[in-house]
Amino acid sequence: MERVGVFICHCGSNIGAVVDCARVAESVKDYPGVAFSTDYKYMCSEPGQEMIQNAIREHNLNRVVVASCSPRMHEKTFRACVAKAGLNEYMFEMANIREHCSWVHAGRNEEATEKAIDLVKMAISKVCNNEVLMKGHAPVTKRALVVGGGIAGIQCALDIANNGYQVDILERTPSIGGKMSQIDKTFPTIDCSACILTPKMVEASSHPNIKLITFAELEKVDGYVGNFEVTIRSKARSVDMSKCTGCGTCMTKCPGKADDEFNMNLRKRTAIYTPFPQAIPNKPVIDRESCLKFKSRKEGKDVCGVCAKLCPAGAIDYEQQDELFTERYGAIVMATGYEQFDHSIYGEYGYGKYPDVISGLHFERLVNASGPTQGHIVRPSDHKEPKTVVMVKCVGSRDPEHGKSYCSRTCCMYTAKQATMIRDHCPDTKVYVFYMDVRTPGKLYDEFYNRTREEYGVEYIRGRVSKIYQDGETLRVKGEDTLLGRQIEIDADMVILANAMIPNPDSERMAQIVGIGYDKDGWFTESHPKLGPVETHTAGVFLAGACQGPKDIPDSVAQAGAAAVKVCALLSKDQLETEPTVSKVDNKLCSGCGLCVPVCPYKAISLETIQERVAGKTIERQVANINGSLCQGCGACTVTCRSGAANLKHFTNAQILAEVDALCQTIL
Amino acid sequence: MDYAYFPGCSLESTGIEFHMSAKAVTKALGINLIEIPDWNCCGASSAHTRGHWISLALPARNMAIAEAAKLDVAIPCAACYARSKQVEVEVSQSAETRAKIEEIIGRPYKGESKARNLTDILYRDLGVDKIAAKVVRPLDGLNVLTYYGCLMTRPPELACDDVEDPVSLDEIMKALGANVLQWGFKTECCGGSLTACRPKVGLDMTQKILDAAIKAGADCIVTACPMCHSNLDMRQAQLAKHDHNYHMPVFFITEMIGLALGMKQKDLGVDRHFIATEEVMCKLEEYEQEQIQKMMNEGGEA
Amino acid sequence: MSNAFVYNFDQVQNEMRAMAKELLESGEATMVIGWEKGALPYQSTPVMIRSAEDVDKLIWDAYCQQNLSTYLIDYIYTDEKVAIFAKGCDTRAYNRLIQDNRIKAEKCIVIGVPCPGMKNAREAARLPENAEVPMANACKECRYPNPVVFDKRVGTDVTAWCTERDFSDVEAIEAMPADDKYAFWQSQYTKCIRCYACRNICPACNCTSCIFDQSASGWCSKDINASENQFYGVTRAFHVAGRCIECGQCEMVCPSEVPIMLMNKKFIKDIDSLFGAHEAGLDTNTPAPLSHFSVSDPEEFM
Amino acid sequence: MQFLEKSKLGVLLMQLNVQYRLLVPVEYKGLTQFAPYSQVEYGVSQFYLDGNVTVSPKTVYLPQSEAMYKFSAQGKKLAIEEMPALEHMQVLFGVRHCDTKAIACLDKVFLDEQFPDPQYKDKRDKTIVFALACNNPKATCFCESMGIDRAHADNSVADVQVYDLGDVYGFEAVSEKGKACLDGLTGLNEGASRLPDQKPQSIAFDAANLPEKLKDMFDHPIWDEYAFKCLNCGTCSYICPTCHCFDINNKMRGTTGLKLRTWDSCMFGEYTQMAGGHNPRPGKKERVRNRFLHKLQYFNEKHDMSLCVGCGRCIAKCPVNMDITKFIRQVIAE
Amino acid sequence: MSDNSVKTANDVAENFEPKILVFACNWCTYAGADLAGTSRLQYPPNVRILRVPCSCRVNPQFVIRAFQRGIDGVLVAGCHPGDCHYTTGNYYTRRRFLLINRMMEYMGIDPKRFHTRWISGAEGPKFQQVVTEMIEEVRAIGPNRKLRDDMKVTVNTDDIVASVEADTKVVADNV
Repeated sequence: MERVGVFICHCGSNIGAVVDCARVAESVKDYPGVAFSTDYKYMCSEPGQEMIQNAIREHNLNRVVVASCSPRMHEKTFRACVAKAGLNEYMFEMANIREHCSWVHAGRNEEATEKAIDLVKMAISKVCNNEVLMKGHAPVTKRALVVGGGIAGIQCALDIANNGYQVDILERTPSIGGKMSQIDKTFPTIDCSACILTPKMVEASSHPNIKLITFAELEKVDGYVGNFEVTIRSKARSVDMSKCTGCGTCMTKCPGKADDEFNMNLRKRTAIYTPFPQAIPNKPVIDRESCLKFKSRKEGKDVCGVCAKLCPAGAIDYEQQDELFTERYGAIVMATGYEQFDHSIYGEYGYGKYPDVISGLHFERLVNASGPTQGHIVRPSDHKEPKTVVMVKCVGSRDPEHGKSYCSRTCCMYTAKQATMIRDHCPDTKVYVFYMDVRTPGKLYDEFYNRTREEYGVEYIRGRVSKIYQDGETLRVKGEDTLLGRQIEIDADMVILANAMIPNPDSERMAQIVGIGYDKDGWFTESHPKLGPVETHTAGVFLAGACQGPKDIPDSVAQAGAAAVKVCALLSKDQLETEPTVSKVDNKLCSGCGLCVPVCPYKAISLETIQERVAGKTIERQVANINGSLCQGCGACTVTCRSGAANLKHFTNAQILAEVDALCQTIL
Repeated sequence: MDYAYFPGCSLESTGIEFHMSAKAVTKALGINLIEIPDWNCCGASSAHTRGHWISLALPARNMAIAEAAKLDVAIPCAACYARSKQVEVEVSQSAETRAKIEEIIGRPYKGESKARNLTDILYRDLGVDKIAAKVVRPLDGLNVLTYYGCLMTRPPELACDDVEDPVSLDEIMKALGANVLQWGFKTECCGGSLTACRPKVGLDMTQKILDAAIKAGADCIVTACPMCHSNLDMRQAQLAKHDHNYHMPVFFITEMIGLALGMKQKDLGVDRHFIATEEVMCKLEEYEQEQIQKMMNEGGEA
Repeated sequence: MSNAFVYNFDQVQNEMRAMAKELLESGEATMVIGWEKGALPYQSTPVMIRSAEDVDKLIWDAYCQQNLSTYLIDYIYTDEKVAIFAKGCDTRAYNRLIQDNRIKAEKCIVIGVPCPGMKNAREAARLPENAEVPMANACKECRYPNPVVFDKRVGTDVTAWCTERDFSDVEAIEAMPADDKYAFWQSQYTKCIRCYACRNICPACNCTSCIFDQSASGWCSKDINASENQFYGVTRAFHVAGRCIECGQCEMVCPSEVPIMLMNKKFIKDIDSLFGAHEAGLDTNTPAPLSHFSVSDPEEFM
Repeated sequence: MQFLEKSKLGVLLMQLNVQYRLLVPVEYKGLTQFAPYSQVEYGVSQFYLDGNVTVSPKTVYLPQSEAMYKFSAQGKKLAIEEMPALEHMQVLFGVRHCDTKAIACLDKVFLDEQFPDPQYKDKRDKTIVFALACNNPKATCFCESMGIDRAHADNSVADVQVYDLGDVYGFEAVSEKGKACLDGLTGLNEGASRLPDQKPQSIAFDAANLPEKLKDMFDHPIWDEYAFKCLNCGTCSYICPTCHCFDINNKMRGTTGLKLRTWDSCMFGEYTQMAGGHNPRPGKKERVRNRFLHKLQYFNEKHDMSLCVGCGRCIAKCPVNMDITKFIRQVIAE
Repeated sequence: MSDNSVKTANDVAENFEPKILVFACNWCTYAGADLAGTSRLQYPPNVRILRVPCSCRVNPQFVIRAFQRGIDGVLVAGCHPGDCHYTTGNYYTRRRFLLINRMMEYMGIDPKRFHTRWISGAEGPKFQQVVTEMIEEVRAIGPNRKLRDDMKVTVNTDDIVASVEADTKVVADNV
């Protein structure tokens, strides 16, 4: 006999201001199955939860409905609450009368209350059909995978490894290090990026629990939390890692030439190369696009082979092919980082037409000691020291028309840092910065910005730049100074554009492979913007660093640590609780037609042979069998199954039909 | 490719060479221009100062005639293009404007036939490779600067090319083989009517453009607006009085295409400019000779 | 022209009897299921022959419509070896049951019989004794009169008299306005007395327990009105969508003469146009359209 | 006997329809059944006398789906609301004697002395039956073999006996109700009574000692031979005039609902499905055997009349053309 | 005709408030509706949202059941193909509802009454817009009287055919 307890929450004024909660509680008092109905200001609060628990005992309720906010928010909270009072946590339903009712029908109180009553009736009808469900258990592979070898990936891997768990770092480029390895100095302390990064890289490469899988990509992810089966494509390096000692002689004589992406194409590199001197693993890779041998093979010839001849360890292997291998993991951390916004769409800034208009990362390579200019700040066009430098901020950021609508958070600080470094290296160079706003949201950030203006004499002009064009030797920058209210033109020797941050261009494909959400700009979607920044909606997949949204190094490292703790929490369990809301087949109804087998995305359904006594004889027949731990509860099989044999627990056909009937408009 | 053709007043008077070269070039490139019968002035430079409805009604009448014949309208002059585009956009966006306009001009106009700038037709509809295919006398070695002015690129809703960084003239000139230089004055204002009523301000703007062109080392400037052409071409003599002697030839885009297609200067009206265009012509011939010369001796050896 | 004239029923009938006798005497089959003459000239009824002498009960005429494959389901748990005679559509029904895992091939012997197209028994009941009885609706559009799968066969293949389906009746309804369409279906389904003959005869409706036999499941009440009958009608059509072998038996056996095939043919038409032509039951490995998908399915829900 | 020209039948029916709620046999889009005469007036359906209707007049007394009472929950209490009785008297015109005999069988079940069924009784009392003598039976008819006189009403169901005498119709009151009804009609003129000549039936056999024969045939192999072809659909039991099994279920709308009585059929699996999964009649053989025996043996033993009235509907409409007469003849010949 | 005769079209003209049922997939559309809530995007209160794990859990029989219960419009909404939390769920939804939407139109139900749309967790405004548009469209064409399962109290031999004609006359949808 159903004895339902209904609890209507005011949520302070969020619901109470629009929905007449008392009337809702009153009107469902006599609804079939309801034994107790009340309302309270804050159901999710301590006293609120106690009220539920007392009501369960007093009125011996065997089902509870809470009408408050979205179940995506507090379903776990209330399930734990009813469980404490001895009620099975799945004998509980929520009605969303906040996000779906009071907040979206402000001012229409009467109709909102009617709607709330309907939603509560739906929840009551559904809960009357709920069954007691117990959480299942699934084994956990005590091993984590970090996708992306930037600072976030490295830090997360280190934190996991230091907790005693095996972790693999999967990096697409030949070496870990990511964007930070391209940066010269970091704000706000201007300490050298390589000095703080390379120790971490070495620590990661030498850590017993960490395995580096570089020059490899994510191919396919199957399975579920605790039991991911990840297929990785290890791209052909044409160098046998076991033999190569990293001596580098091959790189000295290689005739192949290609643009050095690491140095933002400011110089050339050899076909067989390591991205940067401190690369880890410090073993070269052959770029088959620019290697003379591979290019000639395309035309049927076979030339060069210098590196193979020179290599003392005989490590060069031209026949190496991509290989796919599968690995099992318990948790995955996405740390795929960011990319610089391609500002060539701003034709008016002359990118690509004028060599002296460069981006922030270009400047980092110029000012970096191991960069193409050995750290001398010179103009790419004629390698002369620039006397006036103009820096333009928000290129692509905060521009819904052509660029990205969001603020990229880090440009203000690295522009200030770069301005300081220019003034430091060439004291008599004049630096102008065009800005809309200066955002310094961190510790010691604003002090750093003020020092840039006061001590280093950087000229900040509040206004946008409308056009940059080559005017003889110099670049004429036309802009405006909104504080003085006049147009302004500066003849600059070099212009540095502070480009927006965008996610890794491959982020959407990887999100679909791993099965997590992403927003319209391609950033991975966290489970909750405030309360779950490092988790995703897919259990077992976590986020670290800029892949979740524009952020600087301190935030990335902090997030990496957070993600690591979540992973360790997951791996610390020998067994994982699996949601019981999975599909189950009723053998009596199943005719073994197998239509459901191909439908299951997790291949959880297989045809099993069972024995049965029919009319006095034991017979064998085939029925569908759903592996409860593989099934994730999507319900595709329940619709394909004509006889209703496959039913999704907690979302059964009877429950959904009851919810539809609760809205009944027809009259008898 | 059929279009209704609206020359506008300038192309019958100061910009006659734009009209002549436009007719010649479009015929050669297979674009059929059917002049709108009994077209009236689009009220470009002054109508909108007298009143909003008159400034819309004037171009609306021409567009309505073209719409009756179910043709889009090819308009070489940037000013006429801007006026016609505005009435097309306003009529198709609001029913009352359409009703009022239809009442004034006494004929139906739904805004379905589109106002199209001739340069935009050449660049987008025809395509540069079709033009390149027809080039007989490539303009190699000629350093040109393209000048768009205001009305082809502003305001954004009416513009026929990118507001900040227009490319249609550049691409056409490249297709003709010319060497297109870079400068910052593609979309700066040439002074417009200010060169007449407020010479001090207007001439200063024209001068800045000419100075930049000389600095960039251009042989000539290419434009697609009769007003800009007259300001840049005609005013050079006036500027000469202030001890600068300017000699920067200014061409229309259609003249350039005509020359590349091997047409005679007289037919294109190139000889009607204020600033003589001989240097550019003989530079082309010289270059041509060199080419023939080179081919001769290469030919000789092979 | 129904090609019954060319087709020699008696000759095939004798072959059937001989085949049955041979199978029973050799013990290859413990039972042969065919048709025998029913109470009326336009009625033939299934018959089970166990001994060789009774083979003469077997007849073969233009009214042997019942699909015998569904009977095989009753014997998969016995050690009977059942031989059945199967027309073109019956063999497709056999494939349907094999693919749905409801019968085991090793327990059945399918004797293929090329079919000239059965006569419309319902019309025959209305027409006077010796009138010319038209062919059954489904048989008019039959494209597979010859058996698509068989262990043994009798008779010689006939040439199919139709190459593609005729959706004119479906299109006629699609063209009707919404209210007329609803009135049509409502009046048809009001006649339905929910006897489930259409479900029990259908080879695609082969579930051990149908949702309409589980009144406790709450899917459909046992109340008889147009709404619940339509729920039954459209739900069954959806369940057999992509799996229906178009034998037309549902329509033939309905005591209220509800045009059930009009619903099935609508799904068939849409599946063909949306997901590519699909013929159910031609083999046992083509997956059912609704139990797989294609990434490039038409997108209408953006 | 009173006579009426055939052409005047429409007028007579109009009169009846004014005084009573007249139900006549109609054909509507292929389905023949009894329906209000107003439908024929509206031209929705066509008057159909040339053969027996597919759906028997059983629907008049035992509708396929009928509400027994309406219940609603007010707070914790339950309120029951009885269904109203028939507002006005009905006339059922054109019932043939196989169907009147069938109604007599239903009377045995529903008008039991101790527990008469109120709704059935209400309908029976308020309905005047005009029985029609059946001149040209269909090829599937075998009512005479089941001991039914096609011309005379030998049971308590018919109130008026109508004869189709070629050019005129003959009316003969049988019961008081019938006489009162006929008196209320005009246009009928008195005359000497005569009987229509009736064509013989093609199927004929003597079913007298059928029940005894069937007594010891429970495990006879004949059942396999017949039952194997049955599809267990409900066609025969739903269109059979004497099948009267029904199921009680309810239909809810929030807190109000209707207690429904709907037809059910012993051929359906769910009919004998018991809690716990057991089904005493799991297969076709048991169900076909049960249906035949109930019709031809069990009913006789209890009420001394056969539950099969030989209307032949099941022979006409069975999807697999099962023929009960062939079975009966085979049993007789045993 | 029984006592609870179906409302005739004209007595409903002005104050008709349609009731729309939305089957929302938990990971995308339900989250989109939540986002519409947190961003306070207002829309008329005619919508009732029913949460399902994935749009592929929605059985077309639920949609027909909704119309039987007198609901005026049904929206089935899920993640955009490719974004499904269960990777392939919404591809099956697409196949099923491409078919069943055409069948419902074929049965005479006004296509404005049933929609299938992809609404992601980030598309709060799109949820608001789709829902508001649907409510206005359904309000314009009045209550749905097709497929309604109003219990006809069969007092006497109120035979089936009579109810057909009564229904057909009354049922003209946009009379």
